[in-house]
Amino acid sequence: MEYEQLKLIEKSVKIPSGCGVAGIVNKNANRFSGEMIVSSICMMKDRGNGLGAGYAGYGIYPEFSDKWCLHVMYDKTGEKEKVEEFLEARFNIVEQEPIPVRKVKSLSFIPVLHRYFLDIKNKFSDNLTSEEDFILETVMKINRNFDGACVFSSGKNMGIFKGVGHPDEIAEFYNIHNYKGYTWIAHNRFPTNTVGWWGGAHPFGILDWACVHNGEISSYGINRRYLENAGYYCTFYTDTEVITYLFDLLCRRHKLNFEMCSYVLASPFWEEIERETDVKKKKLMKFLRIIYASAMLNGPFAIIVANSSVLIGMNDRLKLRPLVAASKDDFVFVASEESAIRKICPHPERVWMPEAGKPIIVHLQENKNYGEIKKYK
Amino acid sequence: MVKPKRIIIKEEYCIGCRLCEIYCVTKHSCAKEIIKMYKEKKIASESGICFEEKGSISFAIQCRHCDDAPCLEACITGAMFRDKDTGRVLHNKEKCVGCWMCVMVCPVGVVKISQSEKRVASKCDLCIDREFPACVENCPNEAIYVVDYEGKKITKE
Amino acid sequence: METKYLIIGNSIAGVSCIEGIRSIDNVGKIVVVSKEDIQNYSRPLISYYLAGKISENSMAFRSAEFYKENSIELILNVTALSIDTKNNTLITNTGNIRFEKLLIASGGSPIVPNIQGYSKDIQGIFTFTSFSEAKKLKKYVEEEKIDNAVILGGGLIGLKCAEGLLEHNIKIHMVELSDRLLSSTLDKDASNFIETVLMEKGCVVYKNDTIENIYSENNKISKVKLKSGKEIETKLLVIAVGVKPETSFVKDTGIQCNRGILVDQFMKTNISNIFAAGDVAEGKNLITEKSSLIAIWPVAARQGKIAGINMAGGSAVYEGMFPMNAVEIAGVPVISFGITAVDNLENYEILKKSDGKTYKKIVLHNNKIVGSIFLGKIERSGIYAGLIKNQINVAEFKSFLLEEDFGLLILPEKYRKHIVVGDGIEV
Amino acid sequence: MAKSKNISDFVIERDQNRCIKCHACVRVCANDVHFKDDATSEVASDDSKCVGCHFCEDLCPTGALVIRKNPSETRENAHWKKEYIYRIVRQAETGGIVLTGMGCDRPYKNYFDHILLNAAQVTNPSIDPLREPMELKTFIGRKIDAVNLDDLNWKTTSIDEIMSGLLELEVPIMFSAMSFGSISLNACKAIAEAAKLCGTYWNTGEGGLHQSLYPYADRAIVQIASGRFGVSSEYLSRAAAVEIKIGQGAKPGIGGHLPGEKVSQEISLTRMIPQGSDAISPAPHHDIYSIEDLRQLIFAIKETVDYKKPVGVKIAAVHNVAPIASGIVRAGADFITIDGVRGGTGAAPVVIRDNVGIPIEIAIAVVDQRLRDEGIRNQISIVAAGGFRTSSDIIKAITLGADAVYIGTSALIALGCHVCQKCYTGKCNWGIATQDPYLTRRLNPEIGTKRLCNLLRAWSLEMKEMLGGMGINAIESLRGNREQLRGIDLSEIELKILGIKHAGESW
Repeated sequence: MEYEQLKLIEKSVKIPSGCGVAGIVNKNANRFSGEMIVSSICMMKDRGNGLGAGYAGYGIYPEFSDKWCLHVMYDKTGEKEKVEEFLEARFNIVEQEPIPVRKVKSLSFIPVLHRYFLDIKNKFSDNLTSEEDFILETVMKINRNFDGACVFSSGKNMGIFKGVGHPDEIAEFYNIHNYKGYTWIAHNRFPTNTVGWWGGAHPFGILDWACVHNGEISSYGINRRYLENAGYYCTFYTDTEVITYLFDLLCRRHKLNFEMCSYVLASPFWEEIERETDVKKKKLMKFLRIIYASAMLNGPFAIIVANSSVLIGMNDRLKLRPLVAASKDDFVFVASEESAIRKICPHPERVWMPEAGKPIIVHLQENKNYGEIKKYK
Repeated sequence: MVKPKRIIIKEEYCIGCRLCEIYCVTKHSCAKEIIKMYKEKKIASESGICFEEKGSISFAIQCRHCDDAPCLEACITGAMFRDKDTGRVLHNKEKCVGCWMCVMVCPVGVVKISQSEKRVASKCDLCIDREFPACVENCPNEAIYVVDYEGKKITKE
Repeated sequence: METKYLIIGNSIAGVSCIEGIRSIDNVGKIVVVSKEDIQNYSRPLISYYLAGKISENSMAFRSAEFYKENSIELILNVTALSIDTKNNTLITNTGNIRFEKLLIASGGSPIVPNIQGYSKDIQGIFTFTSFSEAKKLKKYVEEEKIDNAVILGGGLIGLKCAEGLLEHNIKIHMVELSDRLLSSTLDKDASNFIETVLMEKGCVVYKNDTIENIYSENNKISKVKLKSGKEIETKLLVIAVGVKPETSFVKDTGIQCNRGILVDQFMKTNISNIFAAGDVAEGKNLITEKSSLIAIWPVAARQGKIAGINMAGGSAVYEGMFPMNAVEIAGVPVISFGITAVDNLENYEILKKSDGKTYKKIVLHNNKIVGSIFLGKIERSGIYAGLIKNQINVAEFKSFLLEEDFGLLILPEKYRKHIVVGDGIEV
Repeated sequence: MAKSKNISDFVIERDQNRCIKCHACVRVCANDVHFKDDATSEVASDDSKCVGCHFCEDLCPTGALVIRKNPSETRENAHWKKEYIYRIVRQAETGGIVLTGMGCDRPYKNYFDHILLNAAQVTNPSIDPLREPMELKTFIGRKIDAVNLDDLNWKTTSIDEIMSGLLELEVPIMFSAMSFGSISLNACKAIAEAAKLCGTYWNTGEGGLHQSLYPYADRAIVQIASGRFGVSSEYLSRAAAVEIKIGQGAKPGIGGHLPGEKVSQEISLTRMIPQGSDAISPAPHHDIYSIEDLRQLIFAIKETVDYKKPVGVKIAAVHNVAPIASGIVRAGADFITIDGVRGGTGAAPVVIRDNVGIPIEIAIAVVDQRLRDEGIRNQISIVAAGGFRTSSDIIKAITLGADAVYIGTSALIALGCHVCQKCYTGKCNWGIATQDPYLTRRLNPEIGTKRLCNLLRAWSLEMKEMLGGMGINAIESLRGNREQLRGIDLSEIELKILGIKHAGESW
């Protein structure tokens, strides 16, 4: 069937499906305008109900690339001064400014959106085991202890821009097209579990990680309690949150490479493990599944997770949500629907569908210290 | 020759309830229903089972349908014969004259003297017309069960 | 005439031999010769026939199909005269038959003692071993409306004949040489039971006596005079003193005989392709460990089968049997095994129990059962046959042997398990 | 002593026109309830001896028997119920402790009946267990919180060491501790064989391991109780795991009590105690008076089994079960067994069985939460025991935070038990809680094994259906996932303790 006809059919049939996710990465870390991701996600407008959309871009703050950048939103009761006081005690605030936004009539309940570029004060940084844990602890403190305030992005040279609205409205609101980044992910939300709240939109970020998710995590209850055990507290009332924190826990803290990460989050079935012929791999799969039992993500999901050096796309163990990938030159695209990819790359060299539980892992050429670099599959 | 099924007895599981006898007599009676048969004394036949009990050991034994059956050799009328299609040792009540040669030679002692009007020999026919003998089917503890000739247990499933 | 297998005698020994041969070779030609004129009948049933309990056409113990299925060539009214062992030929009254394998199962013939005044053609004197004799006797009794009869011999045949005649309400005078009826199988107490039962039926028994001479008028018996001097008017005398193996045609053929034809454990005579079985053969007696003549149906059946198997090239061993008897006389069932009456008591042990209607006796020899009698209550007596056959040491459960509910549960566990769990067992 | 004024619990109704006087009931009743008149072969029964075990009713070929509760009533009195009155009558006549068997039968609230499960719809499809694999495989034993790099590069063998110390269960259900002595050898054999066939484990209880059960030792969890019955180094090395019994749900704080009549020759051999003597295991272990003593015993056992088998500790669910559990984990135990108030017993004073201990549902919730608060939950496994009646009870227990459950009474019921609570008499007509050969032969282990395997199979099928309904296809994602539970007609404090929301609250 010709591509054009395909597009016509799609328009006519209203398929109420869950959220839409999209992601683009340039393997040589060449930065490109956010416009591309916006038009890609907007292609899947019907996958959302206008109660949430958002973008995450990497490499968008070249001038502050070594600074920690916090995006914070305050609602009416937000204690902005107290938070800033708290930050001043811990950081040298190199730069702070409201996030540049534009007036968009259709948006409402717009919170105060501010961003801070920080260096950790040396009295803290001297005896720190890892900067990341300090930032993590700071973000958790703000989100839990300061009413009306919530840090929704906390990485270096990256940022998350999200809110309640359609993807085009949010893109226009945050002037996404002005930013240039080598990796972009986007989300168009159809929330069922929580009411449209600016903080509840995707992507969810902690430190360098950003994650967009279509689906539902039926193992949320145990994942959340497992994460609390390790110091991550869920405050955004959406199940996606646990995915981001799990990636940080497994990859950064426990130093699992991404393939091992998939053995934990989308563990292969016991039958599959039994059939595995490579003895070491078999033992590892079984061991990881036993040790990280409570980290397993159950329920249908399609996720795209990124950090400064990798883009990952993954489905649940039964692939109950669509996810398709394509590549052209040094670009790799991942999305819920092929239409979103074809919108921005009409003739990709290769299009494929990842198997259930088997992740697509795209590493940027630059060597980043996140986990052991594995050859791109 | 066709090899017969056999009843295997596990004396360690016989609980001494003697239901096997009751169901055997009922099955071979004309009434075919326990209460009617026992109530109206229409006990047309004795059971093919000899029940034995001593202390906490008991078991019910019936004709073994031996390969080399001594009763077949001792029978002077041909009343005791081996059934071609099932390989069982069967007894033809009409031909039997009651000479008791079979009672004399049966090493298991399970050939009885029938209490019915015609005093002839009487023994278990392994419920020729049923898949499972009545005694096996109604033993509450599977103390008796049926095996095929190779000794493989035959069960309902 | 030529045949691969030749069988002399068409009773249980001959028939079992056919079954034995056919279990190995169902092609080889089998010829059976019989001096009688009926296709198949069971000899012990002649007393039931005499008593009118069964008719002529239910005398057979194998049907006509049996002979057809096994493709048997049965030649009746043939009397064997002699055997030419060098040329493997049987000489008979109707011609000669060459054979490769021969079975002699000619059975036994009645013993007729020479009594003064006896002659073959006197009317009213019968022996009682074959169906033809039984038919003649029954016809004679009905036609002559006999009301009293004398039976010489208180053994099994005499008693069974007496029981048959009693059905025609004939007054019986039984003359027995020894001191008791059924002397070969029962002891004093048991035969007293039988005697009292027979007397109640109007039967008179003369023990330690015999017939000295026979008187006849116009060639029909009229009176007999006993040794004790007693004289009995009668028109019917049945001679039932015993049976001797029919070995007349075997004389000077080189086949070794004692009272019967001697056979080894494969039922072979001293001539390799000639076998013998049944009442004519002398096989091993398990109890006496010697070879002896046991003229009973089960022995003939087993010997015939084993002979047949070996004749057809199979290999079967006759481990030996022992005398056993089951009979019901005037409603009283009696079963006896092995040695029942023991004269010298030194190494035998006797267990006895009796109440009014039943009598039970076990004879033990160094803790093994060598004989027993069950009178009145005979159920489960076969278990004792098993104990004798397997020569089980009964020391531990000797006290239970006479118990009313004696059963398998009292036997040593290994033997019981073999019977209860294991497959069948042959005696 | 005047005639007992106790009235019988049951009355036997015999339908005369059904009774064929075959005397089967007379022959089989171990309590001599039925008797026959030799002359007329009429059959009658003595109600006072009947314990309501229904064996005769089940066996009667014509269904002539009906066992009914004794209808004679005391005056209506919400406080002085009939059973309290007649318990005092009995104690006034005997002056002794009233013993009983089985689990607490008081009408305390059963929290499993007040917890509802979730189901996934629309946004999250339920998974069809007939099409997709539903995984119940569970691992019991000590684990580590995070895998370290040397493990990943196979420099160390810690992966193998940890894996070898785990019990692998095909279904998260094990057979609870019922010693050879309180139950018959045939019952043990049926349970052991079923455990082996269904890929799970059975607990020997404090009665030691009988020789004929050695073939099932690789599937046995052997118990070390205060009586140390049958404990030897061989006993430990043969088994798959070791469980130190500190307490039992039916009788927290007191020891085990096997009446002398039940101590046969076989039992005295297995337990290494004189035949016929009462087997009393003392209340406290006489070498465990503090948590440090327990730690020493745990490591003594670990040394004996060369750290290759999980060593667990069984405690009764009592008020401070959470801090005790935390202490036990820190004392080196690889799994904790918590036995709730409804847990069964072969013999225990009725006042203790009915009044001491807390429900297992609450115990699981508080222990799981406490261990999570202290960050040590993932190091060990929690096995819950005591009164599981259905597969939904088990699913709820696992969702509250248990790794696996022990079933005892329900296994016995599968073997034929009718919960007549008279196990201590040793006259169990079903051949389970008895050593009398006349009775034990009534439990054919081959039938027993088949029935137990059927029960486990049925329950695992039901559990897979419930899991699929929640959109979960692996038990790991259900364990501790209290979001899937909602309370119904529970107070605020009960919800808080159970850590679940009330029905109607969404995420």
